[in-house]
Amino acid sequence: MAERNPKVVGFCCEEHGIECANLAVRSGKQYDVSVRLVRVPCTGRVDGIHILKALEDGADAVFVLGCLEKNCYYDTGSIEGRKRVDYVKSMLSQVGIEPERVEMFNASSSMAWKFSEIVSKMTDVAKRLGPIEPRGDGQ
Amino acid sequence: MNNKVLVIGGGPAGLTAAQALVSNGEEVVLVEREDTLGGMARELACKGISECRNCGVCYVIDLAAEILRTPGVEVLLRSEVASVDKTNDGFKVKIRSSPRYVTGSCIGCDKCTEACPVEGKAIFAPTGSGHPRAYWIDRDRCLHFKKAKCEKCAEVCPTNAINYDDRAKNVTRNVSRVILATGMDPIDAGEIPRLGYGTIPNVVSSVDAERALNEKGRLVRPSDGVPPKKIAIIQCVGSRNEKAGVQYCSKFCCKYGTKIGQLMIDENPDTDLDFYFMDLRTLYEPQDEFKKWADSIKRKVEKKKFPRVRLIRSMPSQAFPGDDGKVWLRSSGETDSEVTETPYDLVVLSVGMRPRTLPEGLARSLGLTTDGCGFARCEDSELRSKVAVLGAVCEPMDIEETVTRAIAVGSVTVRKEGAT
Amino acid sequence: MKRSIQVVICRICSGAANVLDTDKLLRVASEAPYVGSAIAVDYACNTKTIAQIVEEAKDKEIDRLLVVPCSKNEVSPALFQSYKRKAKINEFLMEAVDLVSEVVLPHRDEPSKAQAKAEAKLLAAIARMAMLEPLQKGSEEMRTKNVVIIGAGVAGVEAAKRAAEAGLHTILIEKSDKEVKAPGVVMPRSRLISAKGHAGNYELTIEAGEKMEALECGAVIVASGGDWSEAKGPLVRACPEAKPLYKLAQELSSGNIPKGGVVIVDTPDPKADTTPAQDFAWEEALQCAIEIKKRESGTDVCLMFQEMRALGLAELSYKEAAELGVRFVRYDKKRPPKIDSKDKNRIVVIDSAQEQAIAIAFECLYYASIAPNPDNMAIAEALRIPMNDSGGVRRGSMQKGPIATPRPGIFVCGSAQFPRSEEMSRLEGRAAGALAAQFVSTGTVEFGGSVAEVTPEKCSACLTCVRTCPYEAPFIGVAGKAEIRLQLCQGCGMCVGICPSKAIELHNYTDDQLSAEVASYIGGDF
Amino acid sequence: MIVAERKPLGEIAEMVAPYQKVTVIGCRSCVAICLAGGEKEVKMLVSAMKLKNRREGRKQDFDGFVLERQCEKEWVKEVEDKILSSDVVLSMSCSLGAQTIADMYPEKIVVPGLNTAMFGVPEEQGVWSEKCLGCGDCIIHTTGGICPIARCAKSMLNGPCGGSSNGHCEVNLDIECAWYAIHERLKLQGRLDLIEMVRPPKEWTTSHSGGRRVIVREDAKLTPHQKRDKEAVI
Repeated sequence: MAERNPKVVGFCCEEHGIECANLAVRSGKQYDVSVRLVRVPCTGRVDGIHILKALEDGADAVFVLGCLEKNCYYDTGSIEGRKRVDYVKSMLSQVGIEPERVEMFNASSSMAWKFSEIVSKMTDVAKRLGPIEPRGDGQ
Repeated sequence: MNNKVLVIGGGPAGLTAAQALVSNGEEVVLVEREDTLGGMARELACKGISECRNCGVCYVIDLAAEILRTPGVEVLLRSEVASVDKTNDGFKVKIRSSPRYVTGSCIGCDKCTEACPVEGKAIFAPTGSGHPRAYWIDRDRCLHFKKAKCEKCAEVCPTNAINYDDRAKNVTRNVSRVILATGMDPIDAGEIPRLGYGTIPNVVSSVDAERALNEKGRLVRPSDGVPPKKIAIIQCVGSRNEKAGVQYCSKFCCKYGTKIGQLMIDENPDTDLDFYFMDLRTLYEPQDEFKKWADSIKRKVEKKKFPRVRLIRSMPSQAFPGDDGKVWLRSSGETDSEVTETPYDLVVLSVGMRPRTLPEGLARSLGLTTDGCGFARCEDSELRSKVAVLGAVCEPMDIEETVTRAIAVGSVTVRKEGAT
Repeated sequence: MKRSIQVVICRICSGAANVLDTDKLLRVASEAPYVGSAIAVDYACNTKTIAQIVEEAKDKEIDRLLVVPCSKNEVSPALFQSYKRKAKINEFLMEAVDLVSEVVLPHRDEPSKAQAKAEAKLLAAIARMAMLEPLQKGSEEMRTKNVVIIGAGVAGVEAAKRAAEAGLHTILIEKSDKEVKAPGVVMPRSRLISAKGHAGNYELTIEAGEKMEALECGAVIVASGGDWSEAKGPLVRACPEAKPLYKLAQELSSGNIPKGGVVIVDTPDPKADTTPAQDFAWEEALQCAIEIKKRESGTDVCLMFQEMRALGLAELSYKEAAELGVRFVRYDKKRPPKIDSKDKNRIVVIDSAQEQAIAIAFECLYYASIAPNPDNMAIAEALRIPMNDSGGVRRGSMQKGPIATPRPGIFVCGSAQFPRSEEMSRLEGRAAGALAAQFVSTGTVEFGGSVAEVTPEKCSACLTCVRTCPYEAPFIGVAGKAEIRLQLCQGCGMCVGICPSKAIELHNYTDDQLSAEVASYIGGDF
Repeated sequence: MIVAERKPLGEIAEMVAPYQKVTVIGCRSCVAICLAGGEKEVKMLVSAMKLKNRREGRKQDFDGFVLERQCEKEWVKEVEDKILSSDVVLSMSCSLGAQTIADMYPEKIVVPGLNTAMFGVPEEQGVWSEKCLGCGDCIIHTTGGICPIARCAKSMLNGPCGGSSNGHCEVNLDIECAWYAIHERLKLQGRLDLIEMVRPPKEWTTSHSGGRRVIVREDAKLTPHQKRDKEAVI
């Protein structure tokens, strides 16, 4: 089978999420091209549906990046975000899909290193697990 | 009427003051000596992993970026105040700003640094997480300005951001008031030789630790790059220390010391931490919070629980190197005088601070004096309504307190708030 | 709905480092659905160019703009403004795609892939843009220039002074009837009962003496302070004569010095089992100790504490006190000091420094703890703001500054948050005053725009949104369905994400818009 | 309200496995409020099922929508064609909704997506607790407003039993002893005499033991003459 490009989707909050990403790239950090960042006002806006839908549309891994808990611009948004992600993970494990395809992360706008770490972690997951398709020889 | 205000220093205090002033409809001239805004905060690490630990670093970094795009603030980087002269409605300020030689279209790809032939490089990345994110050239080192006329960086730069024709500028501004926020200098841990900083590779200062954590998010042993299994953090290095000529307590060390400790433990669950301190002076949290946390961290070995964090109320007397990069600390017990020696993979020295020393001329023309500990005051009866001293240059304080003071002072007709 | 997007690509910026082929980008854009005009320019920031762009927009009857500048924050504002003014285009139908920080910088070493990603990103942005709807912002006059300050302590009074300096009308609410020197109105023997409204126009109900009063204000400052009086705990039970430290300070300022030994203990409740997070007023305690020793060097003074938190320059007082012969005894929480059962004027404790039991005779016992103010609960309840673990009022995200609560227009200063030194309280007071002034002197509050809206037909009135929103914007209206108070909604979308009936949408971040963007972005293969 | 819980997705998948066209029907009533079967859950379930099928290389079409109240024929009728055109109906409602559909379309296979758990009240967001068994003969006026049938593990009418240990139930120390609570409540109301009162064995025929219950309100019931559609009462 032809080498397929991995696909990672990252929902980043407009406050610290995106700021963290920008500081990272503006500090010369590069990351895998397969990562697609999508802005949301706050990770509290992210709905399990978006995450599952992204996987349906062909994403191999999805991460949600929000403010540090207790420092969320909208006070409790990133805590909500984490709960949604955990719920989706539980659903995935019930349908036999690796829950580690979906992760929640928190970062602050001054954490350039963390963004590169997050994306490399998720791209590794995407590459390791590959697309969601029948496992070889029915295992 | 002239409503410009000169802010000297682009750290937490200066930035916050600038923002407060602008939102009060005043104009600001912000003079920063370094290449980026953010001051100390540029090289401090965010202490959170998934939860915020209130270090305030991100606040300053965001602010630095914001100030750069705030109309009404004239930011002069790599600049120093050359002279200040009283005028009838304020001051005439002469500022000398050195050229950066790199334009805003720099994308920080670091190709130039790779290309730079100079030993120890002549073109540098913006410091820490400060803003703007543009590189800068040190004229004194750069070969272009010597005979060689070297242009290697310009050749490799993908965005043609190198501009050798950039010239030093002498800027003159008339301002009504001056806010001095030149901040502090961390104490050089080398001043206390017995703790082995500079001589023992795996003894690092908190400044190094913060820098490493801010860049890589990990703290490893300098000797072999291995994550440490057993760490010691020693508080009050330099602070509360007659010998170092620092009688005062630097106030924020307990805060960052404890938080660095917590960060290390959170990051790798198999690390042990010994926390050496004299008094636990964690800011704005219950006096037993850190102790409670320390008690809660246990390792389970066959159903038995062992503490992983020990709080030791003692100042180690001596550090000496052991084999395979170990550092031994000799310390006497809290109460008994029995001396123990313990090996560590990594020792972090929480250094205190000294106020940045003021240039003679500047101090004189602004009527600034320093107290016994070197903290700046403005006692001059006539000037004190026009000159304010903010931030760690007037008293030890952490980011949070600095910001609060700056909001309080920056946004009103200046009065010397602060030092008791 | 007619949709015609104008895509403006800044060659210089997005072409940076020759990673992207802007002409190809342009071609891709112009072939995309709903794109009415696609142009590439040099320097989208230059005024002449902007004029030309706007002209193009006008004669092509463009109704939405997508610009590809260097960075969201630097170029676009100028363009957006003139676009809004001249081309009369709704501000919510203009967006910038930050290709530089999302594609150029992170992928500069693999241009071909970067190009593909840039195209996908652009198409995704276009797909999203095509689905956006024009939104209106509302604004409301602030009815008053009032700032209400709860608590006339050090912090409260400073806040009042500062706000008054900025020409605001301040109203101090003080529960006691102590004399207060502060500008504006001071309401003695009064407390906050309830609060309605929103930032800029809060309506408070105050119980002043016997009667209830309605108060309108633009901002509220919580300066309820710590609690010195409320002393619970074993030490006070055993020695009822024990007094809070501020009594000693008063004594000293009025010139009398306590006869006989003085013991200042950090808290009457060393185990902290009755009151949460008490903190030691170290600065004040040291000052008092020094004062006594200076005047009456014969008097025995002893400070008893778990941690001597002589922060910053207070360390100097610590040293001075020690030199003056003040006795310092550090004890362990697990082995707290006790009043001698036989002699009520002796306190016994195990000195952790010497590891030995000692007994100290005293004439007067003071405790220097500042407990959280028990009123905080009621205040927080009334203002609908959260509290912290220490029983104080919790501040919001540090991004909003150290003294702002999560609720806009409500600030907290001094020991209301956590025990503060007197000086720090004063400063926080001024800061809070300054911020409140800044906020109220704008005179108007904006709201609306990209906020949440309920589809009543779908709403099950399950209250989930009401319980989840940190700003209490949703409520169940007369129709028995959820509604959003526009003035309170901050547009975070938490209610949208959690609504079990999908009855709420966040304008310009609707499920469809997000999914469309994501789907099209994933669609690209690179 | 009726509180339900979503079945494990694996179990649901097994039930619908044999069928090609699956129609998922949620309900905006109780099950939406207890976050088990509203539109959000339906959408997430459909999406998760599609993923499962992709992972297992199975083809199956899922289609999901939500009714105002699935236990009412009128609402169900609105989506009749969708139901009829499907091979199986996966009801994301309490079993009442599922059975309504099953009874209306006897030839259709209807499978439950939720386990109907109890009559419960939301104690706080995300926490529901059982407080009624629907015994059909309410006595809480004699028990300080606390139902011993539902809240006592043994449904004792004259409690507490010997297993009550300082306020907790012997069956599970995490649940409070209903009769302890009743005692406290009555003490508060100064009606402790009611504790003494011996309650005779209960008429269980009003409960399920009397067979399936049907409640009729003649004054509300439409006469045959009034009825527009002449369907049989189930």
